Amino acid sequence: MKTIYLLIVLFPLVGALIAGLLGSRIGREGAHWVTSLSVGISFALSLLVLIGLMAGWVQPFNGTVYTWMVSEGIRFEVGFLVDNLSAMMMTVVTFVSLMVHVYTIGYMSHDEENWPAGSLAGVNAYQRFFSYIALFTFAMLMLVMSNNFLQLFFAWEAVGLVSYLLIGFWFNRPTAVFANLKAFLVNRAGDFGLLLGIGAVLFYFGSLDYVEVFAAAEADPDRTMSIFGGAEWKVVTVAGILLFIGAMGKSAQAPLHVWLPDSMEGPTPISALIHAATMVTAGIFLVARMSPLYELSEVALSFILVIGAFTAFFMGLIGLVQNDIKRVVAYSTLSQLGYMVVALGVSAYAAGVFHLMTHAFFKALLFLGAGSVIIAMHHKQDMREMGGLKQYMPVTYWTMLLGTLALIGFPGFSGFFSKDAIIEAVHASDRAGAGFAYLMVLLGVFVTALYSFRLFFMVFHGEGRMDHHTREHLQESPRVVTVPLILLAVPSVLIGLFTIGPMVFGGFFDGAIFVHRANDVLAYLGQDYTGPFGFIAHGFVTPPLYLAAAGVATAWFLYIKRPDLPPVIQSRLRPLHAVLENKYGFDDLYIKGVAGGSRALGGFFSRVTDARLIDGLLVNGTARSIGWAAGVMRRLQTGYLYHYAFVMIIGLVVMLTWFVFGAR
Amino acid sequence: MTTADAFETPDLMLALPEIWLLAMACLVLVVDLFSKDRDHTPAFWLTQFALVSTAVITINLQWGVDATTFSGTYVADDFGTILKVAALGLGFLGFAYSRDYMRDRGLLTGEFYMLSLFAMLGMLVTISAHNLLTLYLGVELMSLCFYALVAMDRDSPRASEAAMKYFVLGALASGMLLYGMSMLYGTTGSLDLATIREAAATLEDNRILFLFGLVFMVVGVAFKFGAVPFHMWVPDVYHGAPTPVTLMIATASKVAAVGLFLRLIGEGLEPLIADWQQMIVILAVLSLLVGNTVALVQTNIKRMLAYSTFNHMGFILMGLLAGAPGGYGAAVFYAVTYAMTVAAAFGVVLLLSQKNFEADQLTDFKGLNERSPLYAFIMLLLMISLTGIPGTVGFYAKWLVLKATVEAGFVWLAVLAVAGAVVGAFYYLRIVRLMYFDKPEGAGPQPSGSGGFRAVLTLNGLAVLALGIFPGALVAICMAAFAP
Amino acid sequence: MIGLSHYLVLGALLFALGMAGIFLNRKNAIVLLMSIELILLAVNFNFIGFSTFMGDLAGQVFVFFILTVAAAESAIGLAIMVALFRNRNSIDVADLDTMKG
Amino acid sequence: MTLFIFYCFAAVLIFAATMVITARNPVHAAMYLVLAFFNSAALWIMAGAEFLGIVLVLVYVGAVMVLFLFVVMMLDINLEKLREGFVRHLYIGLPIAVVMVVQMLLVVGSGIMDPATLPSGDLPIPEDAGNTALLGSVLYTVYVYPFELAAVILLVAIIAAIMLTLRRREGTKHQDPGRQVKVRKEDRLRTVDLPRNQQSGSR
Repeated sequence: MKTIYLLIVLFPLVGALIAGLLGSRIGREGAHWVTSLSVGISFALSLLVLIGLMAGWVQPFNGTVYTWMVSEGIRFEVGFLVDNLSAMMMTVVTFVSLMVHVYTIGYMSHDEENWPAGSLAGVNAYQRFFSYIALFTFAMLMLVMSNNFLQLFFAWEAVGLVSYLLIGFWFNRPTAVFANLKAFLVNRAGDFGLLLGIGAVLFYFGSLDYVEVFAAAEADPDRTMSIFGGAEWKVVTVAGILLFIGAMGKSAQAPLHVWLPDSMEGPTPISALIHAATMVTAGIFLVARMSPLYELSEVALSFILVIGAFTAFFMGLIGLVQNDIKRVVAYSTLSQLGYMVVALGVSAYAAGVFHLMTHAFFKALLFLGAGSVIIAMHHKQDMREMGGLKQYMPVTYWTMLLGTLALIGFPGFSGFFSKDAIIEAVHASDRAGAGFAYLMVLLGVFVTALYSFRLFFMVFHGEGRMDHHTREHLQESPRVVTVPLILLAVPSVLIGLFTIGPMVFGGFFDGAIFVHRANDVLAYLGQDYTGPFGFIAHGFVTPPLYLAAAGVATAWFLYIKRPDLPPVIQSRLRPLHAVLENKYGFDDLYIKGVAGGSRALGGFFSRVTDARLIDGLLVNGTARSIGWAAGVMRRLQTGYLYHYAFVMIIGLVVMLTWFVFGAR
Repeated sequence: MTTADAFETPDLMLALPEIWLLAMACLVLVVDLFSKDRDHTPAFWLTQFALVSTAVITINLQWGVDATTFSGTYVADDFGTILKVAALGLGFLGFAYSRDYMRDRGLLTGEFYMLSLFAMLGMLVTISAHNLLTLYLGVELMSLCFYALVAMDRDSPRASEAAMKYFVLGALASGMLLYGMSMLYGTTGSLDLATIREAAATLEDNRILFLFGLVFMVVGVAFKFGAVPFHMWVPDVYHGAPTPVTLMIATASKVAAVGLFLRLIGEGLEPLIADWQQMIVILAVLSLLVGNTVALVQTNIKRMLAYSTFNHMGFILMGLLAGAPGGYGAAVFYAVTYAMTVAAAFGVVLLLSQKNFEADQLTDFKGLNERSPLYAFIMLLLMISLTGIPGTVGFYAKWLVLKATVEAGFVWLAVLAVAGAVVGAFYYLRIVRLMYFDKPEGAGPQPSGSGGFRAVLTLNGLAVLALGIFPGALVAICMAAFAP
Repeated sequence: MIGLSHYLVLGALLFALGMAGIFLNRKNAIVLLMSIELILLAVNFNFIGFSTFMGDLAGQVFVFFILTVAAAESAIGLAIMVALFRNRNSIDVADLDTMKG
Repeated sequence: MTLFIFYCFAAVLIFAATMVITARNPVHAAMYLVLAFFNSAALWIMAGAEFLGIVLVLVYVGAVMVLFLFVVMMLDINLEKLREGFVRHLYIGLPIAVVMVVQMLLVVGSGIMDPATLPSGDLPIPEDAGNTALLGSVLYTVYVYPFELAAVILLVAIIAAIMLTLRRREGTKHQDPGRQVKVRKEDRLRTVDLPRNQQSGSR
């Protein structure tokens, strides 16, 4: 089996190397064939492994492939841990990647138009793009298959690196370069946490191997360490929070989320693959993988819960006021990632990973659908210039509809199962912060439905607002674009129905995810679980379904029935906002109030949280203070010899005072 | 220690590396005098032969040995062997990279080879010194050669300015080192490091006086490292000196500084680790803090490398202050691999320099990938290694040092160092971005240089890569040298 | 009777004067070289003082070598200064500021 | 009595050293440095280091200081410019200098250096031997390795000084004794046949 695992990983790498190094020789055709084929083989093998694991003729594998160094009992090695969790991830990653490969053939076919004429960098950009996404697939596989922290960190940085490369793919655009830099800087903060977390694990548990670390943590769960003064912290809490800070960076949780919307500067296939389906879920995967560690620390889990809940609701709100089609989907991704994190926070790891999987399918679908619209609109992304596209693009329309329904949790669709499972789990949990989280995720359902259908109606219904030239050329996208849409629509609709039983309430993740008996909300819910249709029936007596319906209805009312209303609401923003705060006013006012208030809040958060607070205080603030320090230090380097000598002598005097006279 | 009456004839064979190198340096002096070759080719080959042969002799005669000769003023042991071979190897790289550059600027003279060889000799003497006197003479021999080499480009105002600053501050630092040594002599009654070590272990009287001298000595040693706040000379000297000389100061002399520290403080004052450890902590902290911030705003790559040096010196000092064999081994590993990496980085700068053109601005690296994928790739390797990204030798060196620091109980220092390394990633990776993503203004400098230069540089780059993949052997050697 | 402290205090004063000469002097590079001589002289006083009061010859040997190195050092220092003067026509320390930051 | 003489020399020494760093004219500074060296030599001789005292005078005053003066004269320094600003920067430098002096004096002058607490050295000085002979005997035995190194340092100083200052200018006239010795008659002397009719033709 080891050979198969190696092949799964190595095929995309070889594909990437061929496309990257021999790009000019094998041409465009060669590049997309070789990478698609290699990822396809990986997908087939991953699927084989997953089926084998489920059927029982493959045993979970945990072993070393290559040992880099052994230093005083600590092993640095490359190794694989393949169990149900990683096999599921491998299958999802390779499947979405394969779809994106095929889709890219269509999306990037006219890429040379994106480069200035005569640009050297534009030559072979097509091949380079395929090389990058295959390389990303390799790195992501290494990440999910890792059995130790070192390889995890390695792959973590590698997926990050490819992500920066792809965000800045059109590096002749200043906005792309800025987004690239922003992603890099924000991820630095996260990676610092991850690195410290790994350091803490290594120092206190003396190993980098997952299994050994879990065993060591389990053996002595109450070990404490002191940081800053005398305060004693549980080691698992500190390590857990630090590792989660790493996850926050990659999975774009507030306040480290700011890079993800900007990352939409990258080509759309990348948004689908990296910034929706796979890489950003690495943080979710990390926490799920570390479940034996997190189960030992209530504090760390509560922290995770609160962060996730905050992200889930407030990022959704911002989605309401965006006009760029990709940004709406991006904020939706942030919000959905928040849902997953909430699930982790209440120890419902299985539900979180389940949502990860369903989300990977329907969000990739939505992004690719958005990309299809963008192709038709000649790379215009502003929704205010769209409308009425339904008649021109039927395939895109129907697949997008399915994706949107899955996202808002239409009963029976995959998103319904995963989101409801999370909401129920939060409801059932008694962890600190669960009450707040429950409120947030419930409200989030309404907001999700509202922004999703706002997008849908603005793009596909109503009258077309595009200019004449664009309208004349509107047409359905080519086959390479629509086929992946259809292929992704199938699991978006169906996969929840078939897998919720084993994955959430069954024993699919036994041995891969560990939940403490007292925390196991899913087992508690599982007592009432009677099958997927029972779950749907149950859905009709819980609030989320009605909240979603209300959201759709609001969107319909505002954007189909009375499209003249949103600008009015916008102009009357302030008084309506005040009314909302006083909780007065029903009827017509109420509907307008909620929608308008939501928009107002969204605008507020878009401005404050996103732009001023985060950018100003954290990102730019840090950069500015470092710049300031550099300026001061730099001014000390005056160039004058006597100043240099003077600094030396001050150093000497200070050291004399400290050590000779301080010592007495 | 022996007195004059009980004098024994020294074991000259044990000190053969230094004797051989001195003889070869004199041979270069004579041969170059009578050679008519305008490019000083015989001097070049003789110099390279001298370095290689000395390295071979050192390994054969001194590895696995632990003995003193010349009445205890000279010592041969394992870690000395490592440092000497490293210094000689770095010298070899320096000469290999500098020939075209020096020829283009009319600086390719016999004196360049001679003074550099004498500087190497000074390093060897320092590393092998077992007496305050030889230690001082070794350091001075090295420093005096460097002062002169920095000023070598006589027509460059910048070079003579740099030399003047280097000379005055260096002499001041030597004065402090000497002042400290005099206090050490007064409190222990000996110049011999073994005797000093014994006396230090039982030191009771005049402890204040000893501490007083210790501060001065630490300052003197810190200057050679370029540790903050005794660092002010570094950027100006790196910037003003001819690049090949900068290369030598940035690489081989740092290795010698580690030797100086290990002999004088690590070995001679080992019983008093509690006293000097705190001083080194301060130097390490300041070095970690200052270098990174200022490096961020540099536009000249030589100055940027100078500021980034402080960060690396902070790491080396962290390893040294950890004290235990693990810390020393880590520091030696760090110093050797860092010097190797930086040598190659300067090699790339030299490769891009042409007649009447110094490729020392960061903008000169724009779009290097389109002009020369191989050297862009090598530079990429070097930069990610200096950053300390896992999988490279830089990561491994940092890891060893951090481990030793944590084991010595300085967790907060390790955290600070990691934070510094994260910030440091930014300016190293900026070069990568320039090379791969930016477009040059105009044509941009093309790589030049002879085949031999390119071959050695490529090998140097690949060696950094290889050490990243297989660091085990070198780590084992470094650790074995300090094993009790 | 002359004590050891006498020599050490004298050494300390000379050392301080030498250092002050380096960082207080803003004009003349030659005085910098002379200040370095003063610093070395101070160290020599320490060694000779210890040597005398310990009845040990090693200190005097050290002084012998310091004198030798100091001579070589001033030769090189003066040579650098000559080169500097030829380039800039000035040995004003305050002019040495083309590299900074 | 010896104490009095010590104080006399020491006072002059400190005065001379102070003048070295404050004198405006570099020639004066050099002369004060010479004075400082003379006083030091006297003090060393009082401490029993006769050889070193003499070497200080011979080598330092005789050679190094002459070199200093030579350079000062040669460089044709603008003295007017050098007279400016020394005092106006004192307000920040001086406190640090004072702190340092106080600290150093506190340590070395506090009387903690009781000679009885000094360790015994490695190379005890016998009562009957001469200082010079003693130094000579250890230099070539125990300290032969440093001695050789000192020789190398002097060699480096020679090479460096020549490299930095020697200029071979284009167009300068100089003799080459080798070529003068090797010269042959044919190189310098050309015999020409002068036809006789030319003379008559010019008449």
